Amino acid sequence: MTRSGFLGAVIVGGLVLVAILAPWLAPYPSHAGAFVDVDLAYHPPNADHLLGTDGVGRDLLSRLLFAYRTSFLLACVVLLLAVPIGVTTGLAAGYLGGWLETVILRTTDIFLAVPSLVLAMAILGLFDPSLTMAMVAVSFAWWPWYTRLVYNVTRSIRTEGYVEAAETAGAGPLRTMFGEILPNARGPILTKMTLDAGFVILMGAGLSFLGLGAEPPTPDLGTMVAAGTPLLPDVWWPTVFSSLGIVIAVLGFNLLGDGIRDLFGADESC
Amino acid sequence: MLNVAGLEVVIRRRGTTARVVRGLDLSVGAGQRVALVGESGSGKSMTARAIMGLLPPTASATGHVRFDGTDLFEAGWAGLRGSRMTMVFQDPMSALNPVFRVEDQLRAIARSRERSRLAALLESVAIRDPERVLRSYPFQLSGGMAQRVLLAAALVNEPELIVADEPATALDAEIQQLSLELLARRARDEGTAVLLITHHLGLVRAFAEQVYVMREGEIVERGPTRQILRAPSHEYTRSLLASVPRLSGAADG
Amino acid sequence: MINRLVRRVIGGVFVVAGVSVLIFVLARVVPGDPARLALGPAASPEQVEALRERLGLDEPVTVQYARYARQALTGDFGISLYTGRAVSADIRNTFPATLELVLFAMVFVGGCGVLFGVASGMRRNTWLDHGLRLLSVIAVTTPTFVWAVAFMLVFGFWLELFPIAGRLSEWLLPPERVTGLYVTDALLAGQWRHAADALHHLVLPAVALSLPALGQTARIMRASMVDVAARPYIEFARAYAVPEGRVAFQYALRPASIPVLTILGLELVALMGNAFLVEKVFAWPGLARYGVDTILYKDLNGMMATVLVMTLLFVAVNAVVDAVTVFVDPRIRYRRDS
Amino acid sequence: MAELLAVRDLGKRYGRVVALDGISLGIAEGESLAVVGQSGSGKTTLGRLVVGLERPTAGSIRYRDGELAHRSRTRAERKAIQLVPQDPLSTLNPSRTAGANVALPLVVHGLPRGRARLVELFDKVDLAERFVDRFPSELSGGQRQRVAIARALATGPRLIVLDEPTSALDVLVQARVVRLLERLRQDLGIAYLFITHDLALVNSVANRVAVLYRGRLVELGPTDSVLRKPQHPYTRRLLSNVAVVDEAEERLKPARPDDEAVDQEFA
Repeated sequence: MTRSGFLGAVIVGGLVLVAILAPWLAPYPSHAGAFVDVDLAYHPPNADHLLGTDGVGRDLLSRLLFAYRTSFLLACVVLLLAVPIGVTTGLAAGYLGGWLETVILRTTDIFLAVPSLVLAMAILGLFDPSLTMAMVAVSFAWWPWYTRLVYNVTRSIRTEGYVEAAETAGAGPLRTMFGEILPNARGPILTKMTLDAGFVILMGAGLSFLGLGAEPPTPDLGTMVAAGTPLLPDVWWPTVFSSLGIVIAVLGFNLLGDGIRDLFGADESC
Repeated sequence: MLNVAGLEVVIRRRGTTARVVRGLDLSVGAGQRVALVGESGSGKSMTARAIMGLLPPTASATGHVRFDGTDLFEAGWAGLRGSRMTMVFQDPMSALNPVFRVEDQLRAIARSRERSRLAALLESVAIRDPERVLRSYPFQLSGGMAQRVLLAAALVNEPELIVADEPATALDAEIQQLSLELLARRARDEGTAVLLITHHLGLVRAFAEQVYVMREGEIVERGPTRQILRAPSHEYTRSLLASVPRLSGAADG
Repeated sequence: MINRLVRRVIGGVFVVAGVSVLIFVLARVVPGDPARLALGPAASPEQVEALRERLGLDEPVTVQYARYARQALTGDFGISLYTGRAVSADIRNTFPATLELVLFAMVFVGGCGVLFGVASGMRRNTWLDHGLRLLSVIAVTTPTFVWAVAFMLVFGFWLELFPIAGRLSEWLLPPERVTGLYVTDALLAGQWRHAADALHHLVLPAVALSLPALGQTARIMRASMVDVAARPYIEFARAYAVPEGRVAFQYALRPASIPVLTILGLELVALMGNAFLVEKVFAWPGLARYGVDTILYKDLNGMMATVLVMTLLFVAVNAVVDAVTVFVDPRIRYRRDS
Repeated sequence: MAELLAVRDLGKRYGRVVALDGISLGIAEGESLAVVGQSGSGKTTLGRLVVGLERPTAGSIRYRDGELAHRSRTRAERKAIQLVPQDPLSTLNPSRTAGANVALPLVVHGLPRGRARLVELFDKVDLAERFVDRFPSELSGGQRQRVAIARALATGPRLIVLDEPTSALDVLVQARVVRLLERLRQDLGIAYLFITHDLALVNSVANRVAVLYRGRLVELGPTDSVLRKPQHPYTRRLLSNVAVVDEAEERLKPARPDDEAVDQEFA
């Protein structure tokens, strides 16, 4: 793997560990919840609170560590929902063709014409915003990307000799799609999933920045940026550190994704 | 015209180096038709590239390639490549830029840019409606037409040496033969030296006066074509010849 | 050629219609009772009933959609619960601001993105390439709202180089409306100071908005240049001593730009999504900020209209991109419809 | 000779393009029939119709007593007609081992698919047991084509469609694959439909030759007589273009047509 891909793997691996071990790593685990101590409000970074404290006196470092749990949970659930749907519809459209292909592709056209962020916002606006709802909303906007990706890969693989040999040998459509074609699409899919884990975190942060994500007091990166912004530039630490928290995570997934792409020799299209 | 002496080409890939051409000697005189024949991986294409100064960045060459007495590894190819020495590429469809018209592509490489000259040139490579072909984009041409355009590109500056790297291998036998006939005519009429790189012994017989048989980077046998095809002295040449499918005789080869 | 045009127009109409159905279903069907949703739990049953009647919610959904579509075609999107005005009037007031922002950002994306990508691809594995790639990856992975906030802090508060809110300084009156784009209108009216001021306001939000798409464009442009550089036709050009500059800027750039063009439409969509964040941060009085507010206020009419107008913009820009692609890639121009 | 497969008035159109037009030919048990033509002659389409990858738009395909043209094939029919695809690079699924590739038809048809059976199939194509666990990327072009042949043999077919199985291989490897195919045909009594563009090859691989030109059958006969006394001008032209290596062959070739005729073909 390339050097930057390796760096990405280290970042992602480290952050996943941080998220899992947050209750033990955080200096003030209770600050991840609805803790309030007004005397501690807006302390700049110091020896007790390495990244400072927020408006109700909670330790920012502790909240940042716990916020990664929220972000990774969102990324995992969205991918677990969106990828199977996208893969199935993409395979079906690309391999079976006919009216099914038309219906599936035209549907994705419609979804892709609306910014995913706006689609997710619209759904969240209609229901009461919460982390669970955010997961559903983002997945709803996300699956067509996988449909498109898998569709394109399927179209380029379906006329390969081994696919036709499998058909001649008597393999049915399900076996051909999932047994012969899908394993050869795993490079692009895995690449996109890794990159997307970062972009889902990015979108989740955007949603909660607008107040449509995880409900307080759940620690969340976007919410923390939003809470800090009005106090800029004097109280800079909440915004700066939570922003950096987002950037590092997304960057990690991006570098790792590029590394995986190189590993599989896939192209830039995913 | 062309004299190659002690040519070595090494390719570095992930820390390992492979010697793909090992001490190769070869020469082509003016008006001569010479073939370099070998299986895939024998190093014949790398030889062609080394002669033309078109080796990939991972490869490097040592030895001597002399063109008209000038050592190209010292003097470089400036002023020679593309004008006095040219190359016919393997796959006509991928060698032509898909988004420019044939005319623009020929003009970009030709010293003389008169349209009437380009048209005459296309006619000389058996293109009957040169005006249409000049106006066309490569994807609007058949493989055979595109191959003729490549030939025209190789001839446009009236070179003294043409290196033809497996011309038209992907196309039908007919266009292959036509390409070679046009090149042979050029050698006969204009005294152009032609080096044909191929894996096909039949084409060697049809085209070349002299043949070099290459295997794993080395020349294993050389000599007049007729003699080598009739009485090969090297074991490898014999087995190659024995493997060629025949129109007549024993089926097992 | 004509066939392609017709197919594209039909495709565009289909997409707009599809989005309208999608968003209508989301807004009117999924939530159960949109009237209750809009008025909140504190409203009395009579108030809810009154609103239901006003919105025509008692009729079958298909009838509702037919009426909505008919009215939308005449430019009537109903009344905004958020502003209390006609949604169409709100859109007229806010859309030009967003259009100006998005167009300006797209200029950055197209210009700088392509330039950086080409520079990177041509000077592969030099410090320039490494530097530009690092910048691109940071541009892509940093949230737009973080860019917006950072720019505001650095260039607005600390360096005081740029204004941080609105489209025009308070002491200036907006130029007479022709296009609705302040810079253009001010130039048309010969108000140079107004134009400069509007441009001054535009820079920070437009650059913040453009960065993710810019980074993505640079990356794809680079990959495409690298891909094209390995093609036999580039080797062919070299073998025939075509000058290097001409090889790069003519032989390679044109085919290499085709993949960038094909994803430009999708980048525009992402960019419009990010406009929702940027306009919020810079208090930009545009359609995207209106969209955020209508969503937060559960104003269904406003929300649906916002999405539809943005889809129309997407379809229009895509048509332009398509025309450019056809110009660049003759294979599309002459391909027979099969 | 009992007729195994009979094709009558077979036609295939793609929209307005006619790929095959009224082809009639038969293949006997254990016979090898070569189908020759330039690109675009319809020879690959014919192979695809015979193995059932596509349905014809006209005519009939009879296998023994069953009419295959316009219905789904039965299990037995699927097992009986197999395919060896052209390109050695894509003939095997790159994400499965050679053994798993060969096992696929066994799995599909519920046949015994133990290690012993795989080793037996690999042995038939002269591949040692160790190749069972290799991935296609670790095999040479010739080895891949052998694996593809083993896969085609797995169901015990009566007819194998070989779509230019050697055109991407070097001549030494090609000669070995051709010898293998011939031996398998003798031993197992399988019939071949051998698609190729190389007339020189048919002498070593086929009893009879069918020449296709622009979707039509222009000549059909025993290999020897087609090569020695070609009847159709197109066959003569194909023959005249074969680049041969010795004088005896050269004498077999008819005179080349002039450039004018060549031009018409490629315009």
